[in-house]
Amino acid sequence: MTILSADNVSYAFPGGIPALSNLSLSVEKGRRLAVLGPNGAGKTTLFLHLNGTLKPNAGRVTVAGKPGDYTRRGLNDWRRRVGLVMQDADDQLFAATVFEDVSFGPLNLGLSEAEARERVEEALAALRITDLKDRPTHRLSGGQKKRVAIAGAIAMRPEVLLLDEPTAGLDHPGSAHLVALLERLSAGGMTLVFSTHEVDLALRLADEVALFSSGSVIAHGPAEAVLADKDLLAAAHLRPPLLVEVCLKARELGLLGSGTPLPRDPSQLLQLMDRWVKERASAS
Amino acid sequence: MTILSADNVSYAFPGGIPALSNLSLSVEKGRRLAVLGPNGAGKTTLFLHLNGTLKPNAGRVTVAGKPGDYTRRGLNDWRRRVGLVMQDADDQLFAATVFEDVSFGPLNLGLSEAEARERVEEALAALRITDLKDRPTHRLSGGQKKRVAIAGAIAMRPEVLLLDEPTAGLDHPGSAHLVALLERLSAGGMTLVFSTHEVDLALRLADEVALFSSGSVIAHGPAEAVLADKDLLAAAHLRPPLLVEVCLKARELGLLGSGTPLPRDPSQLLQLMDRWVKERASAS
Amino acid sequence: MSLSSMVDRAASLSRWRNRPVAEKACLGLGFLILAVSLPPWPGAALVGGAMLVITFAGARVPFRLWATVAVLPVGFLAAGSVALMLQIGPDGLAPAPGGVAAAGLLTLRALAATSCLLFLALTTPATDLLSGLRRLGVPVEVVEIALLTYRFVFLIGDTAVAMTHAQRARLGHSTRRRRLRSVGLVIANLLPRALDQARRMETGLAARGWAGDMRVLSNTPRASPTALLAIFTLQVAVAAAGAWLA
Amino acid sequence: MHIMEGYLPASHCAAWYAASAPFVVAGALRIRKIVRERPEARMILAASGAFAFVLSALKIPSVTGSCSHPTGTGLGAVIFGPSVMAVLGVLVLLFQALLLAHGGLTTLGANTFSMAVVGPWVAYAIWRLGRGLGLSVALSIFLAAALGDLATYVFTSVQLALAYPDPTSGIVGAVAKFGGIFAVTQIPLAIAEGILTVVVIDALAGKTADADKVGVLAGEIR
Repeated sequence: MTILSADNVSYAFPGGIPALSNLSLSVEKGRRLAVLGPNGAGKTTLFLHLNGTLKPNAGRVTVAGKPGDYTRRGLNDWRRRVGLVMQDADDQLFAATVFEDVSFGPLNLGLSEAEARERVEEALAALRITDLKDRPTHRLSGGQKKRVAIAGAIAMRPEVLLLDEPTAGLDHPGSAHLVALLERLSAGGMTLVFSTHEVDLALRLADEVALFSSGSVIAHGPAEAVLADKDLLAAAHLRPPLLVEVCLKARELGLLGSGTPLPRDPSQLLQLMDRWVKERASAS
Repeated sequence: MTILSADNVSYAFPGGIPALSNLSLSVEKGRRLAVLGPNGAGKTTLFLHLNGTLKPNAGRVTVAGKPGDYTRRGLNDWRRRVGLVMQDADDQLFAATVFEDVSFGPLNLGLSEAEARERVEEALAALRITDLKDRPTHRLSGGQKKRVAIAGAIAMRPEVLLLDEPTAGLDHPGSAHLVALLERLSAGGMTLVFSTHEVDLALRLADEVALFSSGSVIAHGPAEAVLADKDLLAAAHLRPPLLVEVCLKARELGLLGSGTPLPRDPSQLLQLMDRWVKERASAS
Repeated sequence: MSLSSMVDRAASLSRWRNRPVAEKACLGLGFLILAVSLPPWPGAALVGGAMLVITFAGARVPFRLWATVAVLPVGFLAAGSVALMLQIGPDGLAPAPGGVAAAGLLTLRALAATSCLLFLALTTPATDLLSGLRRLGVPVEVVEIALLTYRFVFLIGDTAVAMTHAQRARLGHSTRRRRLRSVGLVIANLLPRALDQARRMETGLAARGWAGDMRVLSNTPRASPTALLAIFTLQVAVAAAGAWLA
Repeated sequence: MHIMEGYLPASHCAAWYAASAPFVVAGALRIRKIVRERPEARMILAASGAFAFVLSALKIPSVTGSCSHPTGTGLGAVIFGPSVMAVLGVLVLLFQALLLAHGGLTTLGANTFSMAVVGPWVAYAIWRLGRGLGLSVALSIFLAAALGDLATYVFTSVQLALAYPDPTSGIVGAVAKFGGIFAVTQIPLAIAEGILTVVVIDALAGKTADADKVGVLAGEIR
C-alpha cells in the first residue's frame, strides 16, 4: 500500500529559485526508503513537502491515497501520521529537559497528561534513553540529541518517519547506534524515509533507494540494483559504496557468482571473502 | 624538524570539565598528520591549544622548538605560522564578499594594501576560487564556504595548517575536491594537521595518525600501522577502514603478501584485486 | 526563504551590483531627499517617475519582484490615508474637507520616496551601503557591528526557520495558544544560539590574527566624477522643474 | 507598525532625527567604550542585533486571531538595557527598511524614537518599577513588554498626528484617529507580546543551571 507519494511536484522558493521540478516518488507502507543525493539537491525541501510544511506550486502530495489536505485540521492529521526528524537536532529540542521536550508533540495532540506521559515513557524506552529523561537538553552529546529528537517524533506514533540526514555529524559509535535503532523501529512496522549523501548508509539500511539530482528523482528501485549502477550514481554525483565496488569487481573476476546478493555491511563482505577462497580451493 | 608540539598538556574547561589530560603530540615539518577519534574526545580543544587560543592548565605547547608565547606579539607570530580552519566555515567567514573576507588575515599581518591584494589573489588561485571573489559569503554552498575559509588561512602563508573535521558536512564531490586541494597544499610544502572521525579520510590523506581518546593521544605512528591495528582503533571507538579490513582479510587468506603496502583509495584496492586473481592463476 | 533574503539576493544579482556605491547612493538618496522636500505635485511625481525609469529601464529590476516588496508599504499607506480623509468634529467622525486631496498628495510623496528606497534596496547589497557609512563619519565600531549583524542575520534567521519547521512537524502551531508558546520557545532557544555563534566567530577570527581592527580590502570600483555630475545635473533639473511647475 | 518611507514631511523627518540622536549617540559611545575594552563584545552585540531583527520578523498570533510581529522592545530592554537597545534598535530598523521595505530612511529618525527609545525606556521603567514594588518576575515582564509595545504604537500615532493634525479637532483629534487605526488594534497584540515575553524569559531561565539567567545575559552585554 502506498502510504505517501509525491506526484509531479514542482516547487520554487519565493523569488523564483527552483527547488523541485516535476518530482515523483512513492513510499510503500513498512519499507525503508533512502533518498540519496548530493547536498543542495533539494532533499530537505522534498521532506518539507512530504509533511505538508511546504505546498507544491504544481503537482500534489498524497497521504494514504488521499490528496494532502492543507487546512489546519488536515495538516494536524497529516503530521500525526508523518513524523519528521530534521538534520540538526539542535533545531528541534526546545524544552529544558529531555522528558519535557519529548512531551511537546503528545501534548500538542491534545492528549491528557496521563496519556502523554505514557507516550513519552514509551518513546524513551523504544530509544533506550529512559535514563536521560531528566537531563537538560543542552548538556547532551550529538548522538544523544539525535535520539531525543527521534523520541520526540516517535512519541506521536507516526506511521511514517522522515529523517533528514540522520547520521550527519555523528561519529562511528553514534551512527552505528542510530542504525540499530532505526532497524528496530522498522521491525516494529514503522515506514522509514531518510535522506542521505552517504551511499554506505543507504546500502546498510535501505530496502529501496531513490536517486535525487537537481530537484528530481532520477531513479528509484531496490537498493541493490540502484547502488550497483555506476552510471546512475555518477549522474547523481555519487560513487558506488566500496563494498559494492569490491563485489562488482569480484563478480567481474569470477570470484563471486552473479546471483549472490550483495553484502550490506563489512562483516558480510569479509565472510564472502572467506567463501571465495574456499570455493576456489575446492574448485582447483 | 618538530614544528609544533604539545608536551603533557592538561586542560579543563571553566567549571572543571576535563578536556585534555596529559596529552603529548608532536608534528614534523611537511607531514600530514590525522588526529583521529570520536566526537567529544577533545580534538577541537587540542587544536585551540595548538594555535594559542586556549592556554594549558599544565604542560606546554612549543612552536618550532620554542615554548608558546601568549603575549599579544607572541600570539600574532604564532597565528601567522599556524593557521586554523574551523569545523563550521560559518564561524570564520564574516565579511560581505569572498575577496574582502580573504583579505582579513593578510591585513591583520600588517601588510600593505598592495601586498595583501597579492596574497588574496594568490590564495584564491591556489584554491581555484578566483571566480567566486565577488560573491556574497552567505550565498555560498557548504563546500565553497570551506574553500573560502581555507583561502583565508592560506593567505597568511602559514607553515602549519590545522583543519578541524575538514570534510564534515561535505558530500562526495565536495570532499573529493577538498582532498585534492589538501594534497596540492601538502605537495607545496605545507604541514597539515587535521582532525577527523572518518577513518577513510585518515587513510586517504595522512602520513601519520594520532589516535585520540578521552583527552589523550593513545597512539601515534605511520598511518598504515595505526589504521591496521584493530585493537588500538577499538580503544578509540573506531573501526578499521573497510579498505584496510579487506586487505587484512586478504593477507590472512594469503591473497596478499604481508609486505605489500595497503591501498589508500578504492581504485588502488580494485587494482590489487586484479593482481590477486592473476597471481593465483599463474600460481596454480 | 523569507522576504529579507529575497531582497538581498536580488541586490547581489542586480545588473547594477558592481556600479560604484557612491553613484547608486547619490541617485537613490538624492532623489529620496527631493521626494520629501519638493511639493508633492508635481515634484514628487517627477521624482517617482524618474526613479521608476531608472529602476526598470536602467537597472532592469524585475517588475514582479519590485511589486512583491512594494506590497507592505502600500498596506500602511492605505490605512494611513483613511485617517486623512476623516475628521473628528463636534458631531464625531465625518469626511474631512479636502481630505481626499490631502491623502492623494501624501500618497504621491510616499510612493515616490518608496520607489527611491526600493531602487537602493534592490540594486545595492545592504553591506555596500553600510560600508559607505564609514565615509560619512559613523564610528568604525558601529559600522563593524552593523556588518557583523548583517552576517549573523542570515545564520540566525536560518536557525529560526528550521526551528519553526520542526515545531510545525510536532503540531506546535495547531492552536493559537500553542503557537504563541512555540514562538516563545523559538526565541528563547535562539538567544543562546546567537551568543554561542558570536563566541565561535570570535575564536575563528582570532585564529586569523584579529587584534581588534576589522579591516578588509574593498574590491568595489570608485565612482566616476562624470557619472556623479550627470546624476547631480539630473537631480537639479528635476528639482527645478518640480519647483517651477508648482 | 513603522512609519513608511516618505510619509512624514522633510521638517518632521529632520526633527525626529535630531530628537533620537542624543539617545543613539549615547548608546554608540557606550558601545564604543565596551568595544575598546573588550573587542570581542562586538560579536555579542552583533549577534544580539541579529537576534532582535530575526525576532521582529517572527509572526505571532494575537488574542483576536490576527497575526503580527513582536516588537521585541520589552525583551530587548530587559536583556540588553535601554541604552544599548537604542543602537541595536537603529540597526534593526535600518535592516528592516533595506531588506523588507518596512519603515524607511527618511522616517528612520521618527521610527527610532518610538521603537528604539520610547518603547525600550517605558518597558525598562515598568520592569524596574514592577520589581521595586515587589511584583513577581512574570507579572513585571508581562507589563513591561505589553506596555512597552503599546507605548511604541501610541507614540507612533502622536508622531503621525503632529504631522497631520485634524482640520477641526487639531492634534488631539488626530491622535485619536491614528490611535484608532494603529494603536487600538494593537492592544490584543500588546497582550500577546506580553505573554510571549513571559514564555521567553521563563524558557530562558530553564535553559541554564544559573538561577538568574536574565542577569547572566545582561552581564554579557553591559
